[in-house]
Amino acid sequence: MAVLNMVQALNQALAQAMEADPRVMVLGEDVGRAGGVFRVTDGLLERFGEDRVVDTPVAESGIVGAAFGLAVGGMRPVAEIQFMGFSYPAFDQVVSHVSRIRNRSRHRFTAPLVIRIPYGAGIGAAEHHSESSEVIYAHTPGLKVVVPSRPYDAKGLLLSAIADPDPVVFLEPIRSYRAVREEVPEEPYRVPIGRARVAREGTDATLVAWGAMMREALGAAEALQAEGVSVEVVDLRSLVPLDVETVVASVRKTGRAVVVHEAPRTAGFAGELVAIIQERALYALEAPVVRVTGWDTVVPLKRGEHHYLPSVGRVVAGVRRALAG
Amino acid sequence: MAVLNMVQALNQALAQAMEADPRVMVLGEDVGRAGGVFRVTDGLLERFGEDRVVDTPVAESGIVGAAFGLAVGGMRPVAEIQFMGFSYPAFDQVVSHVSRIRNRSRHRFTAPLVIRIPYGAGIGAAEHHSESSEVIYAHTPGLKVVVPSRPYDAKGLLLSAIADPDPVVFLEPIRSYRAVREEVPEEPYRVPIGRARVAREGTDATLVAWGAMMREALGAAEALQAEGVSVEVVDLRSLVPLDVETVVASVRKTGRAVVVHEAPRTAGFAGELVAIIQERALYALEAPVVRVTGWDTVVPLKRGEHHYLPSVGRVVAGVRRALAG
Amino acid sequence: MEGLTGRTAVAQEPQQVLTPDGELVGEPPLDLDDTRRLYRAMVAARLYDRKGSALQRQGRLATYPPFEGQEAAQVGSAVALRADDWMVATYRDAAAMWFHGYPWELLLLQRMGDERGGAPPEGVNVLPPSITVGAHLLHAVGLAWAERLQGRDRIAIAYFGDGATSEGDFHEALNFAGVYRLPVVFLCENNQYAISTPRERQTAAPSIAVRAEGYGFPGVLVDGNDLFAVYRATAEAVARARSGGGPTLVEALTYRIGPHTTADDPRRYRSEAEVEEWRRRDPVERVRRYLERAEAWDPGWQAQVEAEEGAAIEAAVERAEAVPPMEPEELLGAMFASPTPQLLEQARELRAALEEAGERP
Amino acid sequence: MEGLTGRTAVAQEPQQVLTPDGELVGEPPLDLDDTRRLYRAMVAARLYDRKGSALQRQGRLATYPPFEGQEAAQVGSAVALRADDWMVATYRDAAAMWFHGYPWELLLLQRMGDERGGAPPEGVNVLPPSITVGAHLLHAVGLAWAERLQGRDRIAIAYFGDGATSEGDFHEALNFAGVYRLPVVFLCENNQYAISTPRERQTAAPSIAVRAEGYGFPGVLVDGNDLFAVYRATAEAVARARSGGGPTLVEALTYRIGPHTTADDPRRYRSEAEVEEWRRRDPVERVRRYLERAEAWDPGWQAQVEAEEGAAIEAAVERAEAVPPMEPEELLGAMFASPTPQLLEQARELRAALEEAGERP
Ligand SMILES: Cc1ncc(C[n+]2csc(CCOP(=O)(O)OP(=O)(O)O)c2C)c(N)n1
Ligand SMILES: Cc1ncc(C[n+]2csc(CCOP(=O)(O)OP(=O)(O)O)c2C)c(N)n1
Ligand SMILES: [Mg+2]
Ligand SMILES: [Mg+2]
Repeated sequence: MAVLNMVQALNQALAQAMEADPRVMVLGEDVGRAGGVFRVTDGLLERFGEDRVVDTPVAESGIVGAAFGLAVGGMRPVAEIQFMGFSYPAFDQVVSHVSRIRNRSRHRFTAPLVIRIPYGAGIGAAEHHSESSEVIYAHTPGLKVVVPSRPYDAKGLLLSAIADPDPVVFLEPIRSYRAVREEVPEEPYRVPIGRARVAREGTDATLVAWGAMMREALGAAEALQAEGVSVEVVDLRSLVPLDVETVVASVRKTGRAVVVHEAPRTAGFAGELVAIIQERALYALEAPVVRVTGWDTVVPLKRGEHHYLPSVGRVVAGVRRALAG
Repeated sequence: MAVLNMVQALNQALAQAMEADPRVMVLGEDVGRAGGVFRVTDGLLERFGEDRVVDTPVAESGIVGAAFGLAVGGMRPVAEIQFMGFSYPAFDQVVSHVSRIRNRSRHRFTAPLVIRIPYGAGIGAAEHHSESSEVIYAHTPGLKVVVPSRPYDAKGLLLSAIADPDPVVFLEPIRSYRAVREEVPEEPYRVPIGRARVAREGTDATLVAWGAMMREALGAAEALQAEGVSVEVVDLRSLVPLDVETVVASVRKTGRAVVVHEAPRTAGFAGELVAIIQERALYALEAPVVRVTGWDTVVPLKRGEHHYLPSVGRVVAGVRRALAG
Repeated sequence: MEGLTGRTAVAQEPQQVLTPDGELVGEPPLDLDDTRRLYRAMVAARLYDRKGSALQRQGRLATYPPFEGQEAAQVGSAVALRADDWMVATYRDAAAMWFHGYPWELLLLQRMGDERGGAPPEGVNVLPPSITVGAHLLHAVGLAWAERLQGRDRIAIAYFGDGATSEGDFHEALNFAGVYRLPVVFLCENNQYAISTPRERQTAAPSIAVRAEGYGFPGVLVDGNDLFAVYRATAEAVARARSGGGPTLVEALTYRIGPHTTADDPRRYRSEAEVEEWRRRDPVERVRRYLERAEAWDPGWQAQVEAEEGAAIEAAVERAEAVPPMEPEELLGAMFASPTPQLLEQARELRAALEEAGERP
Repeated sequence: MEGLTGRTAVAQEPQQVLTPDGELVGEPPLDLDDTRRLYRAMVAARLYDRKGSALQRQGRLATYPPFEGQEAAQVGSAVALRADDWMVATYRDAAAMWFHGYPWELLLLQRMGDERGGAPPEGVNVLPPSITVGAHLLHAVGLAWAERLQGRDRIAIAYFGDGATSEGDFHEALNFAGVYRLPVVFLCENNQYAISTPRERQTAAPSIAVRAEGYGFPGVLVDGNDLFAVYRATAEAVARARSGGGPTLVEALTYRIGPHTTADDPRRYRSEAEVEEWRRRDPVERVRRYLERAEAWDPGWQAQVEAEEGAAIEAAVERAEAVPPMEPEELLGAMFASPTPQLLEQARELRAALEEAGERP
């Protein structure tokens, strides 16, 4: 089996989807000739031509609005937004139309499109290049929201997203693009949307994370193992639909939970998880659910970024707090 | 003292702020000649002239982006977005610039502006006219988010918002615009941003709500009183900064909490409240915190709207669930 | 001076074929039979429009956005389409949508507050009316693009008002259409107002049509109350689109005779005299005069048309009002192809709440 | 045909005063002293630009967006401003910003990843560089408006690229400026690419300048590598703005010689031959030749300018690198005038985490 990083796995998924279905197309800023600023669409233009791999003007609302029309009209567009910080100009199209046309037309019209958005901090980038605003999509009814943390899931989830009859916001952790390499089957396969994954089993506490923060979660679990603390780590993979069973089952078992995300704390997605955990498993909880998150600030630039992002140390401290109760 | 509804109280606050400070101005779609579609800016054009009461083109990003420049340049603009469903085209300006210029420039430039947004369901309106997406603003670092539920607070909070050195998203519950009338002092006064209000004291359970949902919360408390259940009702008034103390003190006292909002449940602001309550008062909780919210759907049109909005009955049922544990 | 862009070479006088008095000042692009058919459609549309306002006053519709005065702009352009072309239009475009196959009944049902009005019959390629201003132009762009990519020759038309031209999405849509030379027609019904805001405060541009050059395709300015002029310009634009010639921006100068919606009071922002002046340019009466001159109209036929179309509208109202409300599961059941676990649970919660409240489940 | 908008009456040849060989083809708008001053500024800018790329290669800057080739467009326009005018520009406009008073040191500090680089000295009315494409045009609109409302005669200038003209905010900004006749200059540095996307795939419009008519104000197309042409057009636009004549759109045709940023590989989307052709139109060399012809340039002076400006830039680098990192409280302390309780608590949490990790607090 080939050993791929996430960029390669995503690229393979796109190529296979385009190979299998002539309705699948890719559009966005610099996705063609340049192959995408992260090279996720590298080689697709040469292989599938200008009709199906489209460099667009710099206009995010245009990209998503046109992709919406393409999808309603029978295509299966995969739109790329260059960085999450540039997804906001398209927010109206996503919230007011992409997510709603099925409901508005009672299934008569549908918008099966994928919006790929690189997200997250940790590469010392300029402002607007480090956002993690998944919650604004997760809160929007009618969208599925998916976040792979490793190459295998990236490929399988992207193939599921493209095949999905409904719009999927597909968040790609920039920091994980090339950080991890693993075996990825050559043939197409799907990882189901809406299923979390127990990335590491444990008995003393549950860590819930997704995307780039999985590295810190697993790192913390590893560090705590050395101290004899056994931490279960759940990789959500999908925020919507949320796999409540897997999360709750784990917390029922361990009695303690820590949620990690790099987004700002206030009204971040951790709140949803805490709410659900205590709704379903309050009496199993031996301590408050701990949130280890970014601060309520803009992501600092390079010199201060490490002060913002949850580190292995902060996650370890969070688990200790959960253990102490 | 004059008895005013919320529209009148807001109108009075605007007029007084403009009277007191020549930098205060109003801009938005139909705020001038028409006096606003809800008449909140009625009479201001006649009184303060075209320079300070500006009818704009239909362009929400333009309104907020220009208001941002006006604020940085020394004015105190109060921008109106006609309905919350039309705030999304301006989302990028709000999230990427309005909320951030202070941080980006380390206090060198600031954007003291107010964005007034009528929000919420319950009037049987067309699609996009019933939104309650406060959480996307609450999650955005650098914004204050305020939601009055009654005329007195509306006036005092708006005067605070206009005087605030930072940007304030000012949410006005459409359903409450003319529903309640109460005594409102003629002279200018301020209700501090960041302070909740115990709207009704009680001992058996705490209901947390804001904006239009205060009616259901108070209605439920009243209904339960008849059955001998004593419910404390907290009107948040500000989502950011959140008055954690008032909420937690109440829950510590009652041991049971119900959060009500009309926004969809998933990743709604209730999650934040639940997270904070269990962080601070887990051991005081005698039952899971209950969420009574809108569903994860678009707000239905008139015929189905009553199935969506939390009703007094649903809030009562929520409190009963909290009491049953 | 070299390099300085100046006024366009072409005068900004709107194209006209039929004067307000019903006199021809150009070649009629339609024969008498077709003209009678379109006249009948405009009469029907006006009956519907009046019905809409009446129903609203009786509390049977939520709000209603009248289009009186814009019948020629809508019918004259819609008739230039092929039956399977895409139409993406606004809350004020009931006449165009109906003419293109969207039943009165469903337009009414949606206005009554029932989402099922948003589902036109299979084969009717009309999206539910756009409530947001501006965004839907991009949808027409994408639809036109999808058709071309799938090797079909359907085109797409977007209807929008003068206010919509100020939204960023207007710009992005026209720019995409120009870059990809898409088969799309942008039909601006410039009815002089966006709610209370008059056209001259919407933009300092001499016209909306002139903007087309900034996107690399033609713009046309027409008398929007002139059925023939609207038809001719739209037909040319449709033909250009269908033959691979790319997009066109058509600006139809017209006027909204009624209020913005039934909730609006236009006396706050315009004079009765102005409205009167536009009434004299009425698009329906104009065609009636033309037909009368050509001896293709008489009061008997008028009465028959009104009776038949009125009855059809009455029947549509009855059918729409007879639609029973949705059950909770159906109401919550159209966010996804199959509901998420969260939505299933919420539907159960709603059902339980209704049962608890003693409502019939 | 009447009503059909056609091509503009005016040819789309860019205004030029100085040929690539440094020969005058028009009246020079600046005297030799001023020209030497601006030449010196362009030389300084180029040194800074080279330094930026070099620092990035050494890992001392995050990424760096070179502006080589655009020095005349930036300096030639910035010099047309009054010292207190507002400037709102992009990541690629360091030369314009510096010329208008934003110190090299702070531009570098921000690029090193320190927010304190975003705070120009009091009195320098330049916003920190815009990283988002397009949004900042509206900020210039608002600033210009604020000045007029406060009875001052400052104007605002917005710098942006060809790519930015496709964003909805471009449209909304120009439309607002037209409607309110605001004292603002829109300066488009059309450098032929938006990252990999060439100008002709950005829009089908014959030029960017032509769009001005769609907003009711003048547009000008100039050779952006011609210091004199850029200066003359901008000075006219500034004068128009300051005297109440409203906005102007200036399109400066130029070229980005380097990559989009140091992370970009331009060979993927353009040929070396194309770059070479533009090198021959180099804006700095052009002025050098002109000065040399006028006997106002010699190698000794060149060496002196390079030495002095180079030293100033080196000193700026040193000062920027010497800035100690922010303490947690300061880092988290600029979201509001006074931090919320949540932020105070989070700063304490961060401080505790650092102490626990054994880092010096
Ligand atoms: C994005 C958005 N902003 C604001 C509104 C509120 N609104 C509804 S109709 C309207 C005016 C539209 O004017 P125009 O485009 O000229 O169409 P008309 O109503 O005149 O047909 C406005 C501002 C909206 N529906 N959508
Ligand atoms: C809103 C937004 N979308 C996308 C980007 C990513 N991006 C950065 S620069 C750029 C190209 C801009 O091109 P242009 O306006 O011509 O300026 P240039 O870089 O050529 O100076 C893009 C797409 C961004 N920064 N902001
Ligand atoms: Mg209009
Ligand atoms: Mg460029």
